[in-house]
Amino acid sequence: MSDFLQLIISGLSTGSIYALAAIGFTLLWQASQTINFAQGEFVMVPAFFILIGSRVLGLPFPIAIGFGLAVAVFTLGFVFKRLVIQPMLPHGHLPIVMATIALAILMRELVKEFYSAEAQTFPALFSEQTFDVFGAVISHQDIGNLAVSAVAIIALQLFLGRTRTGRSMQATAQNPGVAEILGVNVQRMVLYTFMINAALATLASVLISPIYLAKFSNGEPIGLVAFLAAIVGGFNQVRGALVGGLLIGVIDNLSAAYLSSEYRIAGPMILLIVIILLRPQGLLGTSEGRTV
Amino acid sequence: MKQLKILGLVAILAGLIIAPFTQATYGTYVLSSWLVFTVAAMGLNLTLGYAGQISLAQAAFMGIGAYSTALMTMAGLPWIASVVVGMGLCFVVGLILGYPALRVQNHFLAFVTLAFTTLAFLVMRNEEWLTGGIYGLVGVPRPSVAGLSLMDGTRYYFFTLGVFILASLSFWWLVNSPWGRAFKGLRENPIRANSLGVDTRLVTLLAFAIGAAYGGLSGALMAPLVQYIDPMSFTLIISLKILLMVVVGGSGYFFGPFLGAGLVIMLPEFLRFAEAYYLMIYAALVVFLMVVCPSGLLGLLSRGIAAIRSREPAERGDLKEGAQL
Amino acid sequence: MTETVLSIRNISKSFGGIHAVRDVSFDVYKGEVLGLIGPNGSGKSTLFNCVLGQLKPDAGGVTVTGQDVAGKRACELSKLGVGRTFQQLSVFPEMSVLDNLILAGQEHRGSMFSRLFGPSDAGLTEEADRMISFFRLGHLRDELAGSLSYGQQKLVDAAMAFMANPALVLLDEPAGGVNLTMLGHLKERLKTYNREHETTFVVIEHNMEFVMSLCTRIVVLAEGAIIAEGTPEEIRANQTVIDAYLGS
Amino acid sequence: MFKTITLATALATFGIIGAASAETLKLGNVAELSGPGATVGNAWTDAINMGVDEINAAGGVLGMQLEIDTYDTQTDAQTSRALVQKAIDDGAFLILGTVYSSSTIVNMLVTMQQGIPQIVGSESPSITQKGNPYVFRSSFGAQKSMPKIAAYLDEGLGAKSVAVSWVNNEFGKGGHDAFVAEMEARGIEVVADVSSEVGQADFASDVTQLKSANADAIFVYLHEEESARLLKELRKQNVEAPIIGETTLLNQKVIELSEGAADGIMGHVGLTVDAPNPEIQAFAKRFSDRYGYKADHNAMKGYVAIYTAATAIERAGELDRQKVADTLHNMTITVEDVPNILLNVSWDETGEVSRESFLVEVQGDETIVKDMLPAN
Repeated sequence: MSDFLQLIISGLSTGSIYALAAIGFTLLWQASQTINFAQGEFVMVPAFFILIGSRVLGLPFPIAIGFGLAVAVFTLGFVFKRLVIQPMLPHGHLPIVMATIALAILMRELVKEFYSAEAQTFPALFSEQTFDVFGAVISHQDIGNLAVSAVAIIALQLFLGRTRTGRSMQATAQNPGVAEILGVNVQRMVLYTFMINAALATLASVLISPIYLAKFSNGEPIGLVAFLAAIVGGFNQVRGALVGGLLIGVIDNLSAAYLSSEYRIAGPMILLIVIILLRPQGLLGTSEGRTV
Repeated sequence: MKQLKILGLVAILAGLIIAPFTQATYGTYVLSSWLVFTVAAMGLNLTLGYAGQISLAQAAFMGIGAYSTALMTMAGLPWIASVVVGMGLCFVVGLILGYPALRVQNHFLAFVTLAFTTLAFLVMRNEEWLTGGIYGLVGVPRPSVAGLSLMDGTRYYFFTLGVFILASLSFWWLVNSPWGRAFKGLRENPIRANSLGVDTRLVTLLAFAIGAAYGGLSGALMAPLVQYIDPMSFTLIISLKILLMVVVGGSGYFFGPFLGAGLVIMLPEFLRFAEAYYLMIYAALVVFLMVVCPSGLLGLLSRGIAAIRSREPAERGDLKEGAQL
Repeated sequence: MTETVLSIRNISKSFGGIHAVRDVSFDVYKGEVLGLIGPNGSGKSTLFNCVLGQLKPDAGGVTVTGQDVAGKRACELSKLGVGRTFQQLSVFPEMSVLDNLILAGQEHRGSMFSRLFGPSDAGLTEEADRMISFFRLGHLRDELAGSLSYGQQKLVDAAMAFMANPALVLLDEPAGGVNLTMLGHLKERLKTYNREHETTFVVIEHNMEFVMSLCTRIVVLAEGAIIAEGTPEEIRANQTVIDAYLGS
Repeated sequence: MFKTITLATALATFGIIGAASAETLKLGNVAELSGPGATVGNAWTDAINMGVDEINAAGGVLGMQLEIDTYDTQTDAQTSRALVQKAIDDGAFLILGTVYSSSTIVNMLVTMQQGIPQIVGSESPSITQKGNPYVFRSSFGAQKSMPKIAAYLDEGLGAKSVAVSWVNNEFGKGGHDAFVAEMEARGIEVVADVSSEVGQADFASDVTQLKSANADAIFVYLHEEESARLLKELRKQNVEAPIIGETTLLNQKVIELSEGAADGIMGHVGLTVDAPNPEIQAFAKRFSDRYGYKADHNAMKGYVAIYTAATAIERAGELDRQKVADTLHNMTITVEDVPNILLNVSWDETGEVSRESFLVEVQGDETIVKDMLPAN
């Protein structure tokens, strides 16, 4: 029983970080029909921006985080949207898929060549102290991860639902043509979405790197899980990605423990196939607002 | 124009026949692996380029073909029998994998096929009794033709070239037959195609199954080439590599995969001077290509040709009439 | 003019509580050009989709040349001799006009396998060329369909519907978005085709001018039921129709 | 047309394949310079380059200067196969590498068919069990180290049960199978057998399983970063059982990355820069002076590999590959003869290595050598 609880709690803690990556992923899809195959690398890279800030530039850690966030929002948000995605938008999905795959390789290689090929330790925001709950060990980090993710997601929901800019962004996602007529600057809203994605990725990076260590090759598994979470939860719902992330975190743990550690990833993969075939809009998603 | 094309083809063929004699063993090996990957990319070009169904499962089909060949030829059965079984198996699995495509499209389909590739990898790695597990199968024999052993690299190259030419000719036949037109119809406008009597359900499944069979053939050629197969050769990365070949070359163009596979396999050679940076340069080139020309290199070429043609000051009365309509 | 091509019998269809079509029956005879008109929301599209087998009526049935269309997929319907055009542009943009037309006919030639091993054009080039010159598209034969103007693409769309020599062609707002010169050309070609081949047409259209001058008979729907039926002249003079359109 | 040009360029490129000049002896180093194995392959390569410079400074081999060509496998087995062929085409007399077992097992077919001696850094048992007369290790295979660990578990700890965490690839599977066989032989029960993926980040579930097995000891056979992640999670979930490992677990990198979680782990290492031997200490210093980072066992493997190659060619006395391979079989190199071989070492007829090894324990950030185990 305590094992089961332990698996659930650990799964929720990492799942909440997956959710952050998955949410950015769904936001990009909604705003510009971009499937970002480099999403995992978007989570991997900010940790190195922060490390550059703290180790190379000698900034105190909290300021280094701010520095990393700014660099990430500029490069992974602004530059990525303007120079890479925008020119390809009129040409459908495939070129974007290929370009983001190549971009993922490029980012990995850049980090490896210009920072380090080796894993790096990364300071934790929360203490690694633990306490017991019914035999399961919970660390402050677990709680912190869940709390930070929850706050970020709630803030995002409020921003999208309660502010003028947020509503304009939603209008853009649902129907860019109509939004344009209503006087929304569609391109700017799409740009904001890309920047929010970069910010969420940075947050995920800060939370995940103390546990996973910062390494150039970390993007691949994280990206894969983000896709899974987004699809399972529903591509057009922020809430969906949250539920998807938590669910994948837990199912991954359970399938490793109770199915077979050799077939571990099969659990989430089979779930993915079943969801796509039976409920392609995802568990919480509604039928696609925009059909292509 | 047509003579020029035929002349070009003859020149390429002559080049391919002479090539191994100018090469050290390594060069011949690289050329052979280009041929093998082109066959796989050709198959994906049918599924994706002609029929418009994205698939990230091509490496898994190569795996099915390669394991069939390895297991059967190591048990003493002839290569040709293993090809029939391998391709047949891929065809059937391709039909099954095509079913999701009847329900979902685009990225959903990409993820279903991605999941399939991952599951196939897990089976290849974990089912040691059948596949040799992570160690794979070592010592896959190369076939003999008419009593002539193909253990020598150059001989096997010619064998591969022969199979490759047969595969290309069948592919040419297929995409230029009414079936090819039906595949394109499915890609361009499935609803319209259906209303014109094209059984889009069947055509979708066939596009997957035939593409998969080409993947199987490619695997059947690869196992004896490398003489060793292991699950790591059939992972998602390899699927993405094949996808890259198709898209970079020009998806939906007959020669797209030929060019794309050539680039993906040979470019690291050309960029060797860049040493540790070559993968970086390579990735940057792909991003750049996709940004400036999403239809791939052949798309760029045909756009160039069209631009030159339209500059010809031909007297085209039809343009006036066209403008009027 | 007695052979029944399309027979609609007591069709009813409702969505939730709304009766989109109630108890509609009429026949369409060989060689007729029947116009199906009505204000927005009158049930035209629902009826149209029932004929195409895309919606299953709650009651009643549709037969084409005596065969039930219920549950038939679009490609099977095509084999029964039903051709159609689409409201929105519906060509194969990255294929030449010629290939568009050959594709429109090839599935009606031989079996799947005989086509694979038969000639590349399924023996349809001549016929496609005839169709191309019939619609005066000769100069565009080898152009990509997607590069044509809107009106030209509408012509290709119509030409495709005829390639399989259908007994019945359903035209879904053929005039929508087409400029005046082109509209005249389209109407004239459709009339000529109808005369030469005795092909039966059912036309859904908003453009009254177009419908009145093309059709030989008109059925008017309002709120899911037939409110009038007759020649264009009779309909033009019918007070109920005028009221329905103006709204009462 | 474009294709023809591409092809012509390709042909031209391959055409320029030079032969080694008379005064130099060309060796090929095929290693993991990029991809997941980059850390490992770079340490291996750096040490080889250092060794080559030292050997050349001392007059070379048979009076010839060594020239080393390095090829990057991208940690991909098929690429490594092609590159071993390329190295041979380029005129390499002997091949060094690869380190990853999954690559070695593929590319050693090429050297076998063409009779080229190859010295590898891989530890998967299967490599020397395939009857390949041209493949030689520079550190021993898992089947050689596992008996030493088993003896320690049995006699040193008195363990009756053990839980195993291993990485499910060529490297981990080989070690796992050899370990489990030893456990069976000694009657120690394997109560939890948990595999993980290369690059796996989340070890919560693995640790929960290891913990709930309540074994007398936990044996870890993972790559460096995964080891660090596992150790952190083991500490987090308050696992008390002794943690035992083989070479990689006791790597300096693991100690550094696990930020204190490695304290108290024990294990067996074939090669360690922390060994008190003066030769090893001298090597470690030269290496860190030159490259600015601390050498690990992969660097030591590379260093031993290049000195093995040089010594074998010197002893064969002529540039005859068959003769070099024959010399290497049943050869012994002592530290008295070649100080930079670091430890006395001998090869058997399969190319397997025998050498003394160490029992170490991590205390704080230090690796302490507790015992020297004789060669087996």
